[in-house]
Amino acid sequence: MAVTKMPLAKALNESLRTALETDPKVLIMGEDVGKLGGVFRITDGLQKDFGEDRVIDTPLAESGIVGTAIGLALRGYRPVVEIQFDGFVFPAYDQIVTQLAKMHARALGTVKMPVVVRIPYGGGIGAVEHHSESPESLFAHVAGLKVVSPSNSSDGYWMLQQAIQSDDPVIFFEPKRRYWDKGEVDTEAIPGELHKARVARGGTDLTLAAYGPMVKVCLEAAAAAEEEGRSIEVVDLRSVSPIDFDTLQASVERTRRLVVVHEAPVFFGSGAEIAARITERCFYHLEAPVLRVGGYHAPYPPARLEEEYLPGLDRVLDAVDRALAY
Amino acid sequence: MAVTKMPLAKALNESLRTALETDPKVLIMGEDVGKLGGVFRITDGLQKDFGEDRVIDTPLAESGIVGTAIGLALRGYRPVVEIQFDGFVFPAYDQIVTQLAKMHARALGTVKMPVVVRIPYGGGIGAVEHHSESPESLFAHVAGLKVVSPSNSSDGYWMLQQAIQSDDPVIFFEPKRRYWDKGEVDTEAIPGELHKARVARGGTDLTLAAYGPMVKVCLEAAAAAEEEGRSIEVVDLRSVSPIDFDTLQASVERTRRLVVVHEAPVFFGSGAEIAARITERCFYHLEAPVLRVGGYHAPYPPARLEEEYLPGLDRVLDAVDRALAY
Amino acid sequence: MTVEGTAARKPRRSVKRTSASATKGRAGAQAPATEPQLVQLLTPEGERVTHPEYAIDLGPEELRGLYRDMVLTRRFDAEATALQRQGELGLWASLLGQEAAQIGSGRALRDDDYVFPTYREHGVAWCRGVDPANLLGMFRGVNHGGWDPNSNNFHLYTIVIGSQTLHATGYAMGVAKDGADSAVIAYFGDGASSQGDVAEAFTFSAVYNAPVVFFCQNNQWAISEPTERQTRVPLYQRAQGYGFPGVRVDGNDVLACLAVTRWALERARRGEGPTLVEAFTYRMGAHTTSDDPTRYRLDDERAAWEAKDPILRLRALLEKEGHADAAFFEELEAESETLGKRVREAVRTMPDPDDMAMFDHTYADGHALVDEERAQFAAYQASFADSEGN
Amino acid sequence: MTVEGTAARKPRRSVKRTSASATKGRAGAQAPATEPQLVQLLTPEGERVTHPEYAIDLGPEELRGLYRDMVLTRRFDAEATALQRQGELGLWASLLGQEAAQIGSGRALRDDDYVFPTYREHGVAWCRGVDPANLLGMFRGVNHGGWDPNSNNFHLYTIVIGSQTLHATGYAMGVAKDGADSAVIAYFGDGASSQGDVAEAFTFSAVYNAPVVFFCQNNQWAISEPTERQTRVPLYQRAQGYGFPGVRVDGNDVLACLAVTRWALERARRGEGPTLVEAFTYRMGAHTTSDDPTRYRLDDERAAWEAKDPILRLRALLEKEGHADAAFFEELEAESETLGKRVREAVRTMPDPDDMAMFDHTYADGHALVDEERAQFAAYQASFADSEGN
Ligand SMILES: Cc1ncc(C[n+]2csc(CCOP(=O)(O)OP(=O)(O)O)c2C)c(N)n1
Ligand SMILES: Cc1ncc(C[n+]2csc(CCOP(=O)(O)OP(=O)(O)O)c2C)c(N)n1
Ligand SMILES: [Mg+2]
Ligand SMILES: [Mg+2]
Repeated sequence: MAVTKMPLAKALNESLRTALETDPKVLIMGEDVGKLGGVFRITDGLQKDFGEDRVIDTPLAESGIVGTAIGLALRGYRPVVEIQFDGFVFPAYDQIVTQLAKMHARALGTVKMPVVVRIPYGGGIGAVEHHSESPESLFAHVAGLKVVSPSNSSDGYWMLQQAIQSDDPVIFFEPKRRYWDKGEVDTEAIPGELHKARVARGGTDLTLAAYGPMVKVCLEAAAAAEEEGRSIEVVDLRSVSPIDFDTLQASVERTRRLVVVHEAPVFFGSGAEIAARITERCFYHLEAPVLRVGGYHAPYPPARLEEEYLPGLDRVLDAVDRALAY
Repeated sequence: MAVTKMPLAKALNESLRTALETDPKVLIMGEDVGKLGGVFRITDGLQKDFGEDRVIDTPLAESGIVGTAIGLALRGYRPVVEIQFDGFVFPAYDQIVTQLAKMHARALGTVKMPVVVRIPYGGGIGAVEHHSESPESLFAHVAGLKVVSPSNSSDGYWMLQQAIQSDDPVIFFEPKRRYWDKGEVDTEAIPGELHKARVARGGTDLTLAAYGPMVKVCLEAAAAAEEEGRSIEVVDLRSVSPIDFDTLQASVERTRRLVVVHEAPVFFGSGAEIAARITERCFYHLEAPVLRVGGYHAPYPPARLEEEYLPGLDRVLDAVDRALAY
Repeated sequence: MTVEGTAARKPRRSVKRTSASATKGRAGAQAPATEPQLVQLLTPEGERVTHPEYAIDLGPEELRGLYRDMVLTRRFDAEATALQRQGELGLWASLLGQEAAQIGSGRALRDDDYVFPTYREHGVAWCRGVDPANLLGMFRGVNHGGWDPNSNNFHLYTIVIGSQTLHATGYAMGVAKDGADSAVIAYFGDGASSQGDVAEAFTFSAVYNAPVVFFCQNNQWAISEPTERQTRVPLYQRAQGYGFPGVRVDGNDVLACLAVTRWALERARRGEGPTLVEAFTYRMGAHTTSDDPTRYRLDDERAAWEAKDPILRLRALLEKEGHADAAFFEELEAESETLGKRVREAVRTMPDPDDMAMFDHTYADGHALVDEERAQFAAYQASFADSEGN
Repeated sequence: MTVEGTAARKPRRSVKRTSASATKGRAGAQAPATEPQLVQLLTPEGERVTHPEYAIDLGPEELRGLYRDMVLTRRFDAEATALQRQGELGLWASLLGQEAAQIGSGRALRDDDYVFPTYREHGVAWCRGVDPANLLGMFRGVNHGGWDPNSNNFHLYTIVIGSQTLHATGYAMGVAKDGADSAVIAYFGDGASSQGDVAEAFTFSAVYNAPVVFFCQNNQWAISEPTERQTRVPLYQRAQGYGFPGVRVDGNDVLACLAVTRWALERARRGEGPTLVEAFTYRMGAHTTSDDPTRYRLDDERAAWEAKDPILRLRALLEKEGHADAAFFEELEAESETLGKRVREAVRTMPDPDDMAMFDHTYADGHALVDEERAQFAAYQASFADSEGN
């Protein structure tokens, strides 16, 4: 049976397994991805079944991991790299920005860079410093990269399949605090496009746009607002580069109000790009400025403050109220 | 005599000289900053006059440069680090983002990080790959950093003084194609605040906001528009983190139209943040959406295409026309 | 005197080609001729042995002091592990098994020396006089470190692997510039040896002849990865290619760790530049309380290392030589209890930070956006108080 | 046979402490006992000498071939420098003086081997059969490289220092996975040796036993910085601490470079893993045409190296042994002229890229934003045509 209910973590694991089975060029690389199965067990059992040649424990050096993945891609492989936590991608940032993102263009299209960089990201799990960050803006600004983030098990399975099949480098942000949330996965369904947004809930009064971990919060906010007689539409963007502005525009033209929600700091966050572009596209439709709910301009705080720091139901509803007050 | 006309490059050199003279804790570090005086000669003559102990040629390793500068700052020094070109800051990105930006907060304020990272940035000089980029967004999004960029000799002199005196890390973006533009520097004037914007030209019909290399382009555009009977205000933002939204808001409330211009790619660029926030602040004042003129979502192109890639007079005026057409 | 730590482990090689003489090249290759020599001054059985290069002469009181440090450190560590299980801490990174490496090196330091730790140097912190309770703040989630590094010359714990080796090098460059004769010590792990930052620290320290000691605790594991995933020759040899000496010391021998670190610090003080010390030891516990080592390593490996326990061997010496009597051990037991209690209480009464604290200390000189966000957040919080008031 | 390249130069040390025996530690330090041995097979005077480890047996035709490669490479390089002066190129990075290192190593390669160059490997490109004119595109500013790396197994020039050593290592890991017996060679400079990426490449290649040769052209300078700013021991020794052999070769001796690189490539093919070759040579010209070396180095240093010219010494051998007659040299002169002319013409007729080209190849599978921006730009361009049309 192709439809199963499983947590996001398991869906990602199944997706990697499928990729390893289907394409002998697919490799998994990273710290502790072998016997341990990764600190979140996303690669659990894969080394046992596919061998150390295809599921590769690497030295503790992120630049080395991405740099050698680039070399493997040049040789015809399709490496799927795991970065252990969001805050540890920065040693690899140079290889990602100056090499991975630019190689295809530098070669005038003669070589391809089918490398996926998987990054468990975001907060809400009570972790220590560097383990709860949302750095997606720092990748979306960089031409040559694609940036996506699933919000549920089905998207986890399919978007990872599509990212691995893509001939472009994809930064794949996994909402770590949703790893244990269950959802249905149909491994035989024909998936939608990787970079297309999805209206997760229909509504007429205001649009909430989010991706990854914040989709759930927005759905909860919409449900809570309904009790107060407000009809909120929720758009799961799924992709941060490119952003599916067409779907979002269509929604905002109907609802005339938009609130963007993400965990990353608001300043220079994806909400800024969305606000700027939707305002340009929907200037005569908007009844209120696009409002943004996100992290503050501070390092991600210690665990005992993260509930205050993270956009939650109340802060989203507060923004909804403010937008509707215009 | 305190007022002299000098190119931006010389103003920066004089500013470093003053800092070395005034404060024995100030150090200059970087590749080729010694005998060569840096590839742009910004540190010309400083090693000769202040010795190898204070003007330090470093090994060719940017992470090492910033990482040791952090250590020197912890010991009480005030290192001014030179990154040779914009595209070579990425090996240091991890140290900048995870250490330099966060150390003060991590230590609950008990240590300070008076480190200046000077980066010659932007295009227009016909250079090869990695020598013409504008990565300021990638720093402005990061809490703990301050980001500034002077547009002229006087600001070059004074803003660098202030950046060195700041107890916070400052990423100091120098518009390399303006190095040779001359302007007056009054080394005895009392400077304005480091993070305050300046109205570079008054106007009533529309505001152009820019910083660094694009201020000159905007001033030229304003002059050209004047001939067509349009009164354009130009705001030199000077600081990208924080951004002086108060000055900008006051301008836009008067002109009711805003175009933001920068060399960096538009997508997730500083124009996005400015558009989002000014739209929120001036929602009922704006007659047109905030428009953005900047780089395209592509790696900075080879030199023979940069004129098309870079925002120039025509593209700025085109945006002005479009904004005024609303 | 040679310890073959990982010899029994199966080599992990994803490349299937014939792996012939790895380091034996031809002319110019200069492959190391001998097996690594482990500096040891105290055998696992508690016998004092001598080493031609590294001598140490400690009286009974000093030996008891080292023993006390190790026992109390282990006790503190056990207490923290327990507190994590009880939900008082979010995470704990245990130093179990590494007490000798940390106390030996930590006690070699002078007050004016400066320490750059990883996240596991609780024993070194102890030697520096850092209040153990202070170390728990970040693991409880109330701060990211938060002690003043300058009050004990003990820098904040650094989590991004390898970064601190560059900070230590820069700090040491500053010490040299000041003309001071202090030294700096940077701790890092076997896994960290692969990070580019550590290599750059080696380069900078060698080029500037910085007074820094690189102290690598090779505890055989980087989470689930054995040292063979990081290097195929002993780590202490890394130094040589950068132009400074490297030494491998028995990391479970507190006397050897003290002697070798002292020697390395003295070199630094004399202006002879950096040294790499590899303390060959073992992580007896899990990587952190979140880790499950049964997935990747065998129990008998641990058992073999238990026989080399750093505390037991010093106790054996103390007893054999009559340096400590039953009263000493009893008193220490009582002191351990008191420490445990104090730590438990300190943790349980540790106040949560104020909500507004997240807007503090991002900048020293202020930032307009932070001010704006702080004010907005305060107003938002106040709006609840208002509605609650209604 | 030892060349003391930098011995005469004043040491640059910003630290004023007594810099005592840097590498001579005590036990465990394993400091190198001997001065670096430079592998040499052809003296600056053109004498063939033997080396106990590295032999080479080349016939007259092969020797003439190497000579021809070096002469034509130098000619191409001179032409490019001239073209930069004439404003046809924006920049040029000359290989003057490094011909032997590049031709020697380049001719050691098999067709199925793969090369990862820096931005200065014009001689290696020549050996791979890359059209010299192709190399000029990026220096003229019409592209960022733009040749198909796979058509000659010659990767694009890499400007970010050190990055390509990791690509080479990854590629070599792939070669091993494929079970192929090809080898990979990564070029880098003395300055690059300080980058963390290069150290990580050493670690990865050693751990995975990857068939890669690291070929370091130590041309004594990284722009204005002498090698002492990067290391205080000879660079070839770096390899040892990572567990693979390092060799220093006379980089101005094409025979020695060929012999040593061949040996290293053979090791790789046999599955014996990586090797570091340090070619000890000299950058005779400026760093690039933008550089002014008079600011930081003395003329007599250059003069000393002129006596070691790689081309002259092979010519001396050819003449002495009667391997080449006047006709050969005349023909080569003519061939040089033709090459120069061809390169000049190719550059002058090189078309500028179409404006719209900047929207191509950012992605292989397309990107909605790029499509939008391309369309907007086209409309914007068209608006001028319209107004011109009016
Ligand atoms: C740059 C970076 N990458 C990954 C991690 C996740 N991580 C934390 S500890 C660790 C293993 C460290 O091993 P080692 O250096 O041997 O130190 P040990 O934990 O054994 O003391 C890893 C991979 C990290 N903290 N920083
Ligand atoms: C990461 C990085 N930092 C700085 C530069 C600027 N830069 C270009 S070449 C060079 C010196 C390189 O020296 P070396 O590695 O010895 O090679 P050589 O030029 O001598 O062939 C520098 C600093 C760069 N290209 N990349
Ligand atoms: Mg370890
Ligand atoms: Mg060089």
